[in-house]
Amino acid sequence: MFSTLSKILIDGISMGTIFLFGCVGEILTEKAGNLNLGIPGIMCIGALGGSYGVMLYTNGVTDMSTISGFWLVLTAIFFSMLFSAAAGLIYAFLTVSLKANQNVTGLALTTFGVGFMKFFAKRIDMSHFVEASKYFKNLFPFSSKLGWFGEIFLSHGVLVYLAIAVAILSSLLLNRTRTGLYLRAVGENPATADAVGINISKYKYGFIVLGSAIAGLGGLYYVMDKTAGTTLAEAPIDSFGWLAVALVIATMWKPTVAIFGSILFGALSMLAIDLKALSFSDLKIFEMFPYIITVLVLILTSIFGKKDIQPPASLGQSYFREDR
Amino acid sequence: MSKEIALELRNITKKFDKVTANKNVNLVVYKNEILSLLGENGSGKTTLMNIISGIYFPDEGEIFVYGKPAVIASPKDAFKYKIGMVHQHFKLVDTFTAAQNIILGVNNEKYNIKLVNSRVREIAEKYGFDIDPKKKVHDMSVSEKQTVEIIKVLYRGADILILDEPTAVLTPQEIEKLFAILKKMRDDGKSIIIITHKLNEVMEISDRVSILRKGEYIGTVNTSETNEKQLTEMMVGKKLELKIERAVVERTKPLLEIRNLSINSDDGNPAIKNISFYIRGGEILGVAGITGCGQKELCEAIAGLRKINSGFIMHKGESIVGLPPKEIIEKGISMSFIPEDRLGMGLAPSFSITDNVMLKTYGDGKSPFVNREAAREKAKQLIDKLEIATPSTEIPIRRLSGGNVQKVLVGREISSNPNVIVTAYPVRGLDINSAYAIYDILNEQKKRQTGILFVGEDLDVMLALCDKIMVLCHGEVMGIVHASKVTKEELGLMMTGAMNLTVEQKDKNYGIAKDSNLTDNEWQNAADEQNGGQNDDN
Amino acid sequence: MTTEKTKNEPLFHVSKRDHMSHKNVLLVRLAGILVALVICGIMSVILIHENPFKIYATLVKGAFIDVWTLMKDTAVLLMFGLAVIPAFKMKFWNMGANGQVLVGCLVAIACMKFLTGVLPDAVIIILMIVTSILAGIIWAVIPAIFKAFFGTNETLFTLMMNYIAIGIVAYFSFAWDKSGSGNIGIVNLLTHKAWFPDIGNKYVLIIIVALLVDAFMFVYMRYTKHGFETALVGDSVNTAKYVGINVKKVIIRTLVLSGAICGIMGAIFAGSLEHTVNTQICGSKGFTAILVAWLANFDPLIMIATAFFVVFLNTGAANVSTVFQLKSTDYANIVIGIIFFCVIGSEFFIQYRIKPSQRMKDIMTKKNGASIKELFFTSKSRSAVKPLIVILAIGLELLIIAVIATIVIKTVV
Amino acid sequence: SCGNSADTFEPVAKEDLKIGLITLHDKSSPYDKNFIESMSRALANLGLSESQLYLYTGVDESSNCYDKAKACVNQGCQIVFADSFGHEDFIIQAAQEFKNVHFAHATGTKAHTVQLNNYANAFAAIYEGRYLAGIAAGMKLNEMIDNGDITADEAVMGYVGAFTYAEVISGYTSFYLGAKSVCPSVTMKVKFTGEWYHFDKEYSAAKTLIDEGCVLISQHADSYGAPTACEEAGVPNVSYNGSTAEQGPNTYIVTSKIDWTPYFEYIINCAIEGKALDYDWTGTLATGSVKLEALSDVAADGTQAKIDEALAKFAAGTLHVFDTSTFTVGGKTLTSYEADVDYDDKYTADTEVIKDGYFHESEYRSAPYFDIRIDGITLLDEQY
Ligand SMILES: Nc1ncnc2c1ncn2[C@@H]1O[C@H](COP(=O)(O)OP(=O)(O)OP(=O)(O)O)[C@@H](O)[C@H]1O
Ligand SMILES: Nc1ncnc2c1ncn2[C@@H]1O[C@H](COP(=O)(O)OP(=O)(O)OP(=O)(O)O)[C@@H](O)[C@H]1O
Ligand SMILES: [Mg+2]
Ligand SMILES: [Mg+2]
Repeated sequence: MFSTLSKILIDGISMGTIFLFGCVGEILTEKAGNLNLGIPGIMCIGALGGSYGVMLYTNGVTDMSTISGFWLVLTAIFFSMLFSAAAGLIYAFLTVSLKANQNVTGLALTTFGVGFMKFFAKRIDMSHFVEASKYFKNLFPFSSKLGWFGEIFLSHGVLVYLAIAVAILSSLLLNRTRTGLYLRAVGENPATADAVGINISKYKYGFIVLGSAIAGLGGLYYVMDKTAGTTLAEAPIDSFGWLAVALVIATMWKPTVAIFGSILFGALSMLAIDLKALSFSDLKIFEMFPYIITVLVLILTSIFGKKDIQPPASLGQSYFREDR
Repeated sequence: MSKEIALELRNITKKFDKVTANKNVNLVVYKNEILSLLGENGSGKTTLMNIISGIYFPDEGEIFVYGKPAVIASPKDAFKYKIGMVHQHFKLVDTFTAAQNIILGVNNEKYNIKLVNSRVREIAEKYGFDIDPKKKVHDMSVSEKQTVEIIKVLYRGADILILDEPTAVLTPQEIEKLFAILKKMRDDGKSIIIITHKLNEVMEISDRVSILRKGEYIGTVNTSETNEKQLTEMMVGKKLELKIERAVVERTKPLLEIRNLSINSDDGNPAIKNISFYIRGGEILGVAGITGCGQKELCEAIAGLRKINSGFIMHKGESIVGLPPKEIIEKGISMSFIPEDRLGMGLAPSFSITDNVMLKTYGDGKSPFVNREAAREKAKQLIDKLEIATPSTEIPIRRLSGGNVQKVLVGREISSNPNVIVTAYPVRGLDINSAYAIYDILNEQKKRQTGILFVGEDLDVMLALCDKIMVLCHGEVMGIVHASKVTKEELGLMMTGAMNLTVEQKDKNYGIAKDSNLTDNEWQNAADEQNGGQNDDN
Repeated sequence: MTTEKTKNEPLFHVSKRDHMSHKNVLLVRLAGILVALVICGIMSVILIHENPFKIYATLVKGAFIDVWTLMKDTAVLLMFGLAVIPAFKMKFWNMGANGQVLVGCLVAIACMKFLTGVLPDAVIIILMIVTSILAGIIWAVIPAIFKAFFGTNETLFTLMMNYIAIGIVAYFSFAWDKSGSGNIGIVNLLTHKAWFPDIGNKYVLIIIVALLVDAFMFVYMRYTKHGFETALVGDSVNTAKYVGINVKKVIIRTLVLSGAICGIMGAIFAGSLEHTVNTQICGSKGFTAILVAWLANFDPLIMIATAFFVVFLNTGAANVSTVFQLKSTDYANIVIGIIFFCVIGSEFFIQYRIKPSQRMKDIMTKKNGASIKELFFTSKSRSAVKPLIVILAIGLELLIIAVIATIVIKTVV
Repeated sequence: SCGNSADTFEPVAKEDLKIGLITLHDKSSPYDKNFIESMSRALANLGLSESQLYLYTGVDESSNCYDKAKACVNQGCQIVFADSFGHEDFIIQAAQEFKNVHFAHATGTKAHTVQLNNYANAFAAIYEGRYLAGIAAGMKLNEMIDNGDITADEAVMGYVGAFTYAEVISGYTSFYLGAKSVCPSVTMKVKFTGEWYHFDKEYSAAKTLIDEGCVLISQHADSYGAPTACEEAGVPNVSYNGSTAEQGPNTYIVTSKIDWTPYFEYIINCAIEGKALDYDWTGTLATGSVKLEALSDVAADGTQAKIDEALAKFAAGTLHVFDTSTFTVGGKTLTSYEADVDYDDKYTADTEVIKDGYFHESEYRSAPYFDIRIDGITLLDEQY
C-alpha cells in the first residue's frame, strides 16, 4: 500500500514537472494579459532547442564520462530557453505589436511548434542523449540512502527542483516586487497602466518571452530527464502542453499552488498504470480525471469564486492606446 | 503679463481617420489658475487633454511647458513635464489597493508600500481628502475613486492638473469639497484645467474659460467678465433659450404603483429599502439622490433586469414583478439608463445605427427574419430629428462621439411610444443644445400622457423640468415633493439624509395613491398571494 | 524650436482605420500570403535543396492528385468551421468542436454496430443521425449551461470537453472490441449495412451537406432574428439583457446549433466517411477550423475559400514531403504555421493605418536637417518603428548568441 | 512464388513500377522505421530507385488511410502497402474499389476471409524469434541462480505488453516457453499498458514489475520506456523490434525482430510478373524475415550455443514453439483448441489448431492467433 502510494507520488512529481514549467510560463504570460494557446507548441520547440544544445555539446565527444555535467545541463537549458523564447517572440510580435487575435495566433503557433519539433527532431543526432541524460537525472545521488523520504523528495533531477524554484520565484516576483505590481496592472487594465507611464509593450514582450522560455524547459525536462533522452520526435509534448494550460485555471493563477496542482495532475495521468487490476477501458476513465478535475475547478470557482481568483481582467484582449 | 505661462498649445491638430477631433487649437494656461474648457459633445475636449497627457500624439502643432518646447509622446513624457490627468473614465486597477494604484508608474523611489501609505495620508491631510490607502478599488465609491485619481496625480508632484468631467458623477456636497480642494491647489502654485458641461460650475470654479466648437478653438474669456449666456453662445454658435418649460398637462390615474419595494445590490446588501411611490400619466417624477443610493437598482427592477426582495410593482393594476424584460417592454414601459461609460446598457457598440435602432423591435412580427429596411428608415428620421452627426446609418455606433451615441439611445427609446418612461441620466455629459432637445422630447411625451420617471443629477434641471421630486438617501425615500414648492437647499438636505419628510409627515400615508388602480382589498389579496407563494416554496 | 519638436517626433503614426475596401483587404491578405510563401520558399530551399518553383509546383500538383478528396476534406473542415462560427460571433470561444463531433460519431457507430440486423437499415440510419445530433448537442450544451448560469470560462471548458470525449471514445474502443487491440474497425465492413447511401461516390454527400449548412448559416447569421440576437449577445451582454433578450437562452440555443452541426458531422463520419470511431478521426480539425473561421472573419461564404486554402496547403505540402522524400508530414504543419503567422500579421494593416510622420518624410527627403541615421540613433520613442527594430535586434541577438555559443561549445568540447 | 495468377493484373516493367508505402508514424518511431528501411533495402536489392516509392508517413487509422491509398493509386502505384493494424479495413475498402492494384497489409487478419484477389496479409513467425530471445533470457536467469543472486523460485521474469490480443499473447508466451526450455523453474508476470507507444506508462509498468520481484524484463511495446527503467534499476532486458543497447548499455541482452525486406521483394516481384499475392504470407527464420540480433556482453555464457542448438532444430523441423508437451493450461495438457482465425464481427473461434502435438501458429493465416493463458504466467492486471 505504502509503496503504491509512494510510487504514485514519485510519478506525480516527475510527470508533474513538465506541467509545472508550462503552467508557470503560462501564468506569467497571462498575468501580462495574454492568453497564449501556443504554449503546447512552445514546449515542443523548447524540447527541440534543448536537444539541439545537448547535441552541440556532445558533438564529437567519444567518452561521455569526461564531459562537465554542469555545463552540459546549462547549455541545454540555455538553448531550450533560447528556442522557446524565440517562439514566444513570434507570438509577442503578432499579438502585441500587430495586435492580432490571441487565440488564433496561439493555435497557429501550436500547429507550427509541433510540426517544427517533429520535423527537425530527425535532424538531431541523439547518439549521446542516453548518457547525457544521466547528468539531468538524480541530482542527489545519496537520496537512495534516505529511505522513503529520499525516494519521494530527493530522487529527482535538477530540472524538477528548478521548476519548483521557478514557481516560488515567480510567486515572489508577482506579489512582492514593483515589477510584479506593474505586470499585474498591465494584465488587469492596460489603459490604466499606460496612462501612468508603464511601458505596456515592454512588459508584455518581456513576460511573454520569459514565460515561453520557462515553458520550453518543460519540453527539455521531458526529453532529457523524464524519458532519459530516448524520445524526441514521438514525445507527446503538445498534449502535456494542453494539460499545463488547464493547470493554470485549476490553480487559479497562483504559481505556488501550481506546484501541488502539477503533482496532482501528474499522479492522475499515471494513476491508471500505478494502480493494479484495471481493465484497459477503466484505465481510460482514469486518464480523463485531470480534465474532469479542471472542469470541476472551473465550475466551482465560477460559482463560488471571489474577485481575486478570477483571470486577469484584460486577458485575451489586445491593447491599442487610441482605442476606447 | 505678470503671470507665468505654464502650458501653451499652438496649432494642435489631431485626426482620427476621417474625423478631425482638433483643428489648429491654441490654448494657454497660467500658473496659479484654474482654466475651464468648455464645448459641446464631440468638440474635442477629451482628445485635446489626451494629447497633453501623452495618450495621443498630435498630427500637427507644438506644445510648450513653462516656455520650453516639449514633446509628449507617451504618458511617461507627460509626467516628466509634471503634467497629470484625471480621466473622464477612471483609470484604476480594480483589484489593487489605493496605494498600489497610486504608486503605479512611480519609479524614482524605493518600492515600499508602507512608505506609500504614509505619504498618501500626508497628501490627503494637506488638501483635506478622505482616503484609506489600503482599501481596494472595487470596494470604493465613485468619489473615493476620484480621490485616488487626484492623489495619484499629486503623488507624482504634478504641477499641471487636468480633470476631465470630474463632477459628472459627484453629489453637490462632493463637488463643493472638490472645488475647495482645487482652489487650494491653485493657490499652491498649480495650474488646473477642468472640463465640465455645467455652466454654474464653470462660473464658480474657473478663472478663465476656453471654448472649443467642433474641434476648433473659439476663444478664451475671463470668468469674471462673462456670464452663462455668453458662454453658451460661444459654445454653440447661436443664441439659446435657456428656460426649461414645465408643461401643464392633465394627469391620469397612476400608471405605475410601487409599494414596499426592497431590492438588493450586486454585492447582496440592501440597495432599496421598502419604498413606495407612484407615477401618473402626464407627470414627470424626478428622482434625486447621491450616486449609488439605489437609483440604478430601482430602474433595473422596474425593467425586469433585477430580482426584487419583496414588494409590488403594479403597472395599470397588474403586477409586473417577475416578468421577463421583454414582456415589460411590450407593456409599454421603456427604460433607458445611461451609465458612466455611456455605452454599457442599451446599445451594441459594433452594431450599426440601424441595428441599434431596431434593438427593441427586431423581434416584432412572426417572420423569423429581421426587417432592416424599416429600421433604416427610422434611423434616418432619428438622425434628422436629433441632429445626430454621422456619415451614414450603417457605421458602427462606437465610432460616434459620446453625445451622439446618447441621442441614438434616447431617440430610440422615445420613438417606441411607451406609456411609462424610466430614464436615468438622459443628459449625462450632453452639451446644452442636445440636453434641451432631450428635455423637449420628454415634455412632448408628457403631453401625450406618458408617465415619466426621471433619474437626474442636475438639481436645477430637475426643479425646472419635473412635477414632483422623490429624494432617495441610502435606498430610503426621504420625501416626495412638488418641484414648485421646494428649494434646492431642501433637496440637498434630504439627499444627505439630514431631513426626512416621511418621518416628519408620518400621518400622510406616504407613497400611497388616493386613486389607486386596486382596491385595498385587492392589495391585501396580492400581499397574501405573495406570502402564500413564499410559503409554498418552503 | 521646430526642429527640436520634429526631431523627437515618432517616425510613424498608427491609428485605427474606419474601413478598408474589400479590394484592399484582399490585397493585404494576398501580400501576407506572398510574404509567407517567400519565407517558406527560402526555408524549403535550405531543407530540400531544390528550386523553390519546383517545390511550389509540386505542392500545387500534389493538392490536385485527387480532386474529390480535396473537396471532401474542404467540406469536412468547413463543417467544423460552421459549427464554431455562431458561437464565436457570440464571443463564446468554442474550442470543443472535436469533442462534439467525436461523441456524435460514437453514438452513431453504436447504433450501427448494435442495431444492424435488429432494425431495417433505413431506420438505423435515421437513428444514427438523430442520436448523433443529440449527442453533439449535449456535449456543446454542457459548457454553455455553465457559461450561461455561472459565467464559467468556456474556452477552457470546451477544451477540456474534447479530452473527456477522447477518453470516452477510448473507453468504448476497448469495451466494444473483443479482440483486445483497442480497435473497433470498420463496422459492417463486408456487408455495408446501415452505411449511408453513396450519391455518385462517397464524397458527394458530405460536400452537399456542407454547402447546405453553409448556406443556412449565412442566412441565419445575417438575416434571422436568432442570428441578430446571437450577434448582439456577442457585442454587449448588458444591452442584450436590457432589450429583453434572455441571454442564457441565446447562449444555450446557439450552442445547440453548434452541437447539432457537429452531430451531423459525426453522423456523416460514422455513416459515410469512416464507418468507425477512434480517437484520431477528428485530428486537430477543431483547432484548424478556428483558424479558418477567423481568417474568414466568421463569414460562412468566405470560409469556403479559407477552408479550401488550408486543405489545399495541407494536401500539397504532404505531397512535397512525399515527392522530396522528407519522410515526414510535419513539413505541412510548418508551412501552414508560417502562412498563418503572416496572414494573422497582415490583419494589422487592415485594422490600422500607418502613416509616416512629417519627420519621417523629412528624413526620406533629407529636409530640415534630417538624416537617415535618425532612423536608428535617436533616443526618443519611436512608437511605431520601435517594435520592429526591437524585433530585429532581438532576433539578431539570438542569432549571434546561438552562433557564438555553437562555436564556443564546439571548440571547448 | 506468387499466388493464383489472374488476368486482373498487367505485368509491369521494373522501371515503371511504383510502390505506395503508408506508415502510421514516420522514421522516429522504431516500428515504422523498420518498414521504411526494409523497403529501402528491398528497392536497392532489386535495383529499383527510391523515386519509385511513394511514401506517406503519419497516416492515422482513419479514412485518411483510404485517401492516401487512393492518392497512391492516382499517381500510378501498382502496389500499395500499409503497416499498421488499424489500417486494414481502410485498405480493404481501397482494394474493393481499385481492382487492378495490389494492396498488402502487415499484421492484418482478414485477407483470407474477405478473399479479394488484390488484397493480402503478411506477418512473420516472430514467435520463433521470441522463443530464441527467451532462451537468452532463461540462460541469464540460470546464471543468476548459479551465482546465488536468486534462488530458482525467484526466477521471475516481467513482461510489458501493449494490448491483450493474440499478437501480444503469442509473443510473450513464446518468449516464456523459450526461457522455460533452459530454465524450468521460471515464471513470468505481465503488465499491460494499453498503448503501442507510451514511454511513461511502459517505464512505470517495468518499474512496477521490478518492484514485484521480476529479475529480468522484456517487452512488446514501441518506446524505450521499459529498457530505460531496466537500465536505471540494473535489471537485464530482452528487447523487441530493434536493439536498445544504446538505452541500456549495461542491461540489454538481445533483441528479436522482423525484417520485412523479403516480403517487400516478394510483392515487388509479383507485381512485376502481374500475379496476385498470396492471401497470407508468413516470413520465417528460413526466409530471413525473423531475426535475432547479436548477443550483448550482458548475455550469459553459453547462450549462443543454446540458441544455435534451437536454430538447428527449427531448421530440421523438430522444434515447435507451442509444443503442447511444454506447457499446461489449468494444470492440464491441451489436446484441442479452436482459435479465431477467420474474421467475423463477433470474433468467434472457428478453426482447430492443435494437431500433431503442437499449436499451429501462423499457418492458417499469417497473423498470430495464439491467445491462450498458460500456467506459469501471471497477469498483474487481472481484469483481462
Ligand atoms: N479614439 C478615437 N477614435 C476615433 N475617433 C475618436 C476617438 N476619440 C475621439 N474621437 C472622435 O473625435 C471627436 C472628439 O471627441 P472627444 O471625445 O474629444 O469629444 P469631447 O469634447 O470630449 O466630447 P464629450 O463631451 O462627449 O466627452 C468625436 O467626433 C469623436 O467621435
Ligand atoms: N407620485 C407620488 N408617489 C408617492 N407619493 C406621492 C406622490 N405624489 C405625492 N405623494 C405623496 O402624497 C402626498 C400628497 O400630497 P399632495 O396632496 O400634495 O399630492 P397630490 O398632488 O395630491 O398627489 P397626487 O398626484 O396623488 O394627486 C405628498 O406629500 C407625498 O408625500
Ligand atoms: Mg469627453
Ligand atoms: Mg472467427
